[in-house]
Amino acid sequence: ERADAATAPELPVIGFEPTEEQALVVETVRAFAEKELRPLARECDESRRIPRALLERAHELGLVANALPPEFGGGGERSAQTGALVAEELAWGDLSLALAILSPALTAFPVADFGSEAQKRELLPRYAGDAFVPGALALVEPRFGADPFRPETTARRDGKDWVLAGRKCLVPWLEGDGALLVSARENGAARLFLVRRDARGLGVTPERNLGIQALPTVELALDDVRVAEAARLGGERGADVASVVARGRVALAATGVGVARAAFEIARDYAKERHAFGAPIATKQAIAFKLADMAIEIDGARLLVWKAAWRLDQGGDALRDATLAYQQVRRVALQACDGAVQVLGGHGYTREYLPEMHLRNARGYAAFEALALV
Amino acid sequence: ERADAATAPELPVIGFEPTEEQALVVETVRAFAEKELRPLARECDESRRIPRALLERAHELGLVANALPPEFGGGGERSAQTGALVAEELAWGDLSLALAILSPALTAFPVADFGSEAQKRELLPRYAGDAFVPGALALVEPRFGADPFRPETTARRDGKDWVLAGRKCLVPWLEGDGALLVSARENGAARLFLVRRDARGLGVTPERNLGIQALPTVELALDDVRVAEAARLGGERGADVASVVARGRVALAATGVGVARAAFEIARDYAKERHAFGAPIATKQAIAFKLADMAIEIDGARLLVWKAAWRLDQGGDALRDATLAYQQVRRVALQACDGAVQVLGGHGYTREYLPEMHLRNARGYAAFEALALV
Amino acid sequence: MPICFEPSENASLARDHYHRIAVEQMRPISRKYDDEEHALPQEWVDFYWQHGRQGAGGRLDGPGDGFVQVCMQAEELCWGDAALYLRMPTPALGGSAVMAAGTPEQRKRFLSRFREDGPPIWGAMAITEPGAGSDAAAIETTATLDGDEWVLNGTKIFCTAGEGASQREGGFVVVWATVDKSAGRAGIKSFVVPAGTPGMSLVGLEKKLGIRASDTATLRFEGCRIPKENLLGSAEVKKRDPKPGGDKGFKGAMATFDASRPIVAAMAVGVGRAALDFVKEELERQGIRLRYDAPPTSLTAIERDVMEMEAELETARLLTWRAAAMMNVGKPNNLEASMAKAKAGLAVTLITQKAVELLGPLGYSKKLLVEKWMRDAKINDIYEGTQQINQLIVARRILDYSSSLLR
Amino acid sequence: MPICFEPSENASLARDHYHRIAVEQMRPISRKYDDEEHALPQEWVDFYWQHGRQGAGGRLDGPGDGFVQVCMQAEELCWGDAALYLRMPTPALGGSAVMAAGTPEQRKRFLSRFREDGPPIWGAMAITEPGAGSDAAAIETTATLDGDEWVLNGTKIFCTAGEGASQREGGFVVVWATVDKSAGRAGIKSFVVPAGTPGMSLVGLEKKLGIRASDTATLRFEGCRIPKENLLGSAEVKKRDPKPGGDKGFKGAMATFDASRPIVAAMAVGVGRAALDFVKEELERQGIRLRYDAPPTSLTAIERDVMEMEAELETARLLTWRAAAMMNVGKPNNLEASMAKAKAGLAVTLITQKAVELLGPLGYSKKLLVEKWMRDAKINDIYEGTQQINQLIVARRILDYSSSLLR
Repeated sequence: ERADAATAPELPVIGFEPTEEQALVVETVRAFAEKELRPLARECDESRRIPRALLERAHELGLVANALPPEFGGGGERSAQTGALVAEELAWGDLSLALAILSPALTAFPVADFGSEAQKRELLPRYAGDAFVPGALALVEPRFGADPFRPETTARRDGKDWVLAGRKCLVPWLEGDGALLVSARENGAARLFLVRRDARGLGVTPERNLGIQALPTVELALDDVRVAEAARLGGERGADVASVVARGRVALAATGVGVARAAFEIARDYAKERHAFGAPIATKQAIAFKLADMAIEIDGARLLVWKAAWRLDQGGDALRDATLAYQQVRRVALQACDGAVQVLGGHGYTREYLPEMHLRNARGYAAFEALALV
Repeated sequence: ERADAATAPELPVIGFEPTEEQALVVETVRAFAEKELRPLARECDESRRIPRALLERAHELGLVANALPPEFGGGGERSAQTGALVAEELAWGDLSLALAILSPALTAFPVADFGSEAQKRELLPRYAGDAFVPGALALVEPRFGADPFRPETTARRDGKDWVLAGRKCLVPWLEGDGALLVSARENGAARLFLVRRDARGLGVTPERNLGIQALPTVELALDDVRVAEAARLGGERGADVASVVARGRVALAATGVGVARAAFEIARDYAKERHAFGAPIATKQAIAFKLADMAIEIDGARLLVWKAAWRLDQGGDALRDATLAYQQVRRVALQACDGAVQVLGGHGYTREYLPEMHLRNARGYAAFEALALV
Repeated sequence: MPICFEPSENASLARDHYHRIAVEQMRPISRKYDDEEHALPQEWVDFYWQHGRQGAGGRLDGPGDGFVQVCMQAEELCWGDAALYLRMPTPALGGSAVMAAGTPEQRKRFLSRFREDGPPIWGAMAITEPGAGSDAAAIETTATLDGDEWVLNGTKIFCTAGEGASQREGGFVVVWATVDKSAGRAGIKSFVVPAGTPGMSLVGLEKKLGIRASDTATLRFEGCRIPKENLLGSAEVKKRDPKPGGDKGFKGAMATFDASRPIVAAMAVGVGRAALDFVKEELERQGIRLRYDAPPTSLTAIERDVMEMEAELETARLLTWRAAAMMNVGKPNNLEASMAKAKAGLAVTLITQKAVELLGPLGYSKKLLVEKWMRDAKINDIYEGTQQINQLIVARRILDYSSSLLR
Repeated sequence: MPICFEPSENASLARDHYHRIAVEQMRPISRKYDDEEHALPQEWVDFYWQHGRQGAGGRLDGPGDGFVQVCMQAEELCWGDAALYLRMPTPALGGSAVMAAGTPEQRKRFLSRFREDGPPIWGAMAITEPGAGSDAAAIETTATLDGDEWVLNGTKIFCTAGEGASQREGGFVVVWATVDKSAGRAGIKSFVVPAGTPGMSLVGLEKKLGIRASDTATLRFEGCRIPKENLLGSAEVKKRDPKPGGDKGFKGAMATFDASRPIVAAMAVGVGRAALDFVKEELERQGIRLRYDAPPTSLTAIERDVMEMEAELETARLLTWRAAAMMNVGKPNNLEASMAKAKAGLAVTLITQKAVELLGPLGYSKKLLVEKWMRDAKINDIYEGTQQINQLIVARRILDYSSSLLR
């Protein structure tokens, strides 16, 4: 929204065009995704590794740093709208790499939003600095019916400290001295706590999942992890986890649109090249209509994401819009990726082509929560 | 099952072919549906009337009477399997007319299953007689979340009598001196009670619904309707409403398959005749695949119905099979009928063709309960 | 315009204005005119003619939302009653055709009267033929030039508002006809036939599943003579399909749809919203609230259904607004308009069918309007380009295929 | 056979027998051989060769369920692990082809050894080509008669069990090739190529989304010579498509699918059931029970999802059994076999995807096998005739259209 300021009209009018600034950012990120991410996607998925150099190059784009407060070296350009546009483009390149590149925000944004002056002074300059510093946010719990609003991980007072106990999963764990945020229940409400990666009692087990294989994620066992009183975000009121969840859903939904778009484009191009019965298979209605439906649903889902992002930038309660957009993207991305595999037929089932990876990644939206933030 | 006895092998073997007897019944009923029901379908739907003569002619087929116990003049051929086959064929002709023709079973079957000797002697011979006698079963209640297992209509003891209070809807109400069965809650459990159509305190209001317009149905207001102790079905234990619901779902699901099949066939034939862009529209994959999916789903749903009917004839608890089959048919029939309207395009939206009626009828399975019985 | 989902003050005022009309003028007579199929809703026609035409007021100097605002109006009024909306005395699609393919003089001659006093009048467009279906190129109605007159011969079906436009003095029907069958699409032109022109006769009205208050007419043209100047666009036949914006004949006529589809999509959204709003009100009455903060595993089936209905309806609305907003800035929106139409038609068909389901016996009963909305909604999957036609258009655009390569 | 859904005693015994094998022999090594893609599951191969071949026992004099029983076996073993099932040492589709199109002598020559001792052997069928996709008629692999030998040239992809069948002494690959390109489908014949025949080489194995323990091979044929007697069916080329059951060439080869599709569909059902069973067990652990007597309005989203999964799986199973039961009584089942395959492939794809969804982070983790079942299940939408091919076959049958009229 701030990014719009320059060109926005005095009175609101319904519109669907990114500002010139936003268009420029999108263009830059898309080029980066095409040149740096897409070519690495398969290799990183198979090897379950991300080249450090890539993260550093991505960091130079300042996608996270630009959104941090200027007082701490950031660009002060925080905009959920712009964030959503960026997230889609990066994920169009590759979801695992996109989540890795945006991971600093997982720590930096909540600290910027709810951190104390001291916490901001300690952490934000690092995230706004020259080197890539990974972030991590532990919201998801490895159990049936995991609920970010009602974590089973508990935080109890013990003297001046907080003692955290419970389990988390799907926590990004990129190399580097990044700070970790953990959600825990403190008399009824979910709150966020800063935890050092090397904290005593913190058990860290690498995970393997159906998708996002390139992104290193871990399961955390918090066995009475003790943190200082100041480690709790948000002062008296505590951090507003609902807003973190909403921002997570908008960011993730935006990546989901990118994944779906990537799968759609591959299917579309394959269908035009691949011949059967003497004509491109794209000339068959069964294929053509499937592609048309994908295109319609992807465009529609994107607009839902944009509206939720716009709501966030308006400062209103965006949880409903964010949740509806996220649920829609979850459906649309899965269908688009499954449809892409189908269009490619036998080839779609092989790892020679990307759609099978998109399908595995897309299914992840049934498990993800706050794996990215705007 | 009894109908199978003649040809059934000593040991069970999985099979999907009706017995010769069943095939003969199906053939007869299909011919009747084609000759007597289909031609009247539209006219009856528009006029909201069913010619009495038709019901008498249908009665001569003895579809219900044959299933009643021989001691009371019936044919003793009760078979849920055969009943399902018959219900599909009749509904293929027209749903409203099928429900009207089968309506005697709504009273006769529960009385045969749970009635006292006296009740059977009083009622069954009439339903096994030469003239068509309508039946009526009031299970559905006009409220959000209507639940046949937990009616809000109550039955309380008052001296030797039962006093019924509550509201019912979607109750078939064909002319004639038929007995009415009403479900009511008697300390926690749903039970069935015989009520005279002219009972004091029974308010009868004709209904209009989206579909099954030819079948006269009413809403009942039971304002402390007083019935004798003997009016309660099932002696001490009371009638087993769960089995009535299961038998209702199998019967209705079978009609749903018939409705879907009717719509499918019209769409298929139209698609082969109708030309666009120089060829039958059936040669377009979008149409051809839609028809293929309809055919697959209809066949599949029919097999689910058969399995539930088979379970009933085995005497086991069939509620699960019946419910799964019913829910599947509810989905399949709606999609097939909506698809048929779509295939016919503008013509499908007009009342010159039947699919729009099939669509209205098919949606009814979201409201129906025990509107037919096997 | 930058990404923004808050309408202008004028658009908000207009939306409230038309919502009031929907509540006060349309809903009360909705069931009546559904039952009395084809009957003219006199009170509604008069109300619209006297009060509906002058618009919603608001600050004339302030910015509005242009075509998006028009879509909002359509959504609100169809939330009231889609059939009554289609029965309003307006130039309707006939007007869109004249605007898209007509000369300034023609626009003045045929449309100005809709802003004047006198009795209510209607406009309509006649394309579909008994044999042709969606295949516009297969039109068999002929137009032959005889001196200073075009002579039309043929039959048109599914002509929305066809009775009013063909029978009521002052109205007109835009008729698609071919001046040269051998030229295929290029030979197809549109002609304005004033109401009451000799040779144009009303054969009958369709009995329909829904939108029963709307007069869907079959019109016959037998030696129907109209002045030469009633041809929209040029009479010249370019054998090779001209570029968009070139010839105003077939392409011009087709362009009508790019302009009308967002409005038709908005109409669909209105019907779907009527059903969704009712379901949500019923849930409130039942003390059921939608928990957007609940994990999927603890949602009830109804909660998830309604949330999905909300997302689907909002998707249709936003695709619609986008297609309209593109017109505001003069961008071609052929793809986006068809996306909106395809999505809206399907979404509201499913939403209204789901609404009847969730309400069980209540939804199935004619005591409520929900069953009517399900019947009304289905037309959006069919008219102004069926679901399939719009999928086809979208497919051609995304694949960059011609209509000959993909059909 | 009259309508009956209770299997024979022998079928029940067989089902229990194979279920035990699935539980005891397959599940424990399921993850291992998914991780070690393409590795030969020696312990499983040996077990099957030693104990799996002699069948389930039971009363030999009592009636069995024939092909339905075969489907039950496939369902149980694929409930265990679909990839390991595909890796079993059997004639597989190669055997079906020999049975369908071969002479008694050929059946004996190529199949008897699968019942003898000695090391495990495999059979396979090679149809698909890099350029052809599902278009069998577009096969470019050629077979030329040179004296007493056929000489094969071409490349085949997606050949299931292709490594075992082509490389392990004693196995064989049935290769589809054309003896007369100009004759189209009529020119296509199938040939049995014994493992290790010079000129047949293993180019590579596909890295796949799922069924990773299965060796999906690319085979190249360069001047590959086989005895004249290895042609299945007659060498004669009938330019006009012969009636079914006439020529054993293309039609005979296609008939293979009518026999194999029910089994493939049953395999799909097995994978889907594995996921559904796990979800239901998890719900039990959570104390959630499915209420079949609850009105739709009070169901939870999960209850309804699982009930729908149950209905969909049962639908696929019954369509499959029907197609198999028709073979028991010698009825042509081309339509029903394709219905079963199409439904089963789609149903289990959705069921397994839904299972991962319902289990959230647990379903997404490789700690459980659910994510594997989702990957394995998807192949059923694709191989042995894709979803689209089977829809096409069904459509042709219900519309009574030829493959030239509807493609």
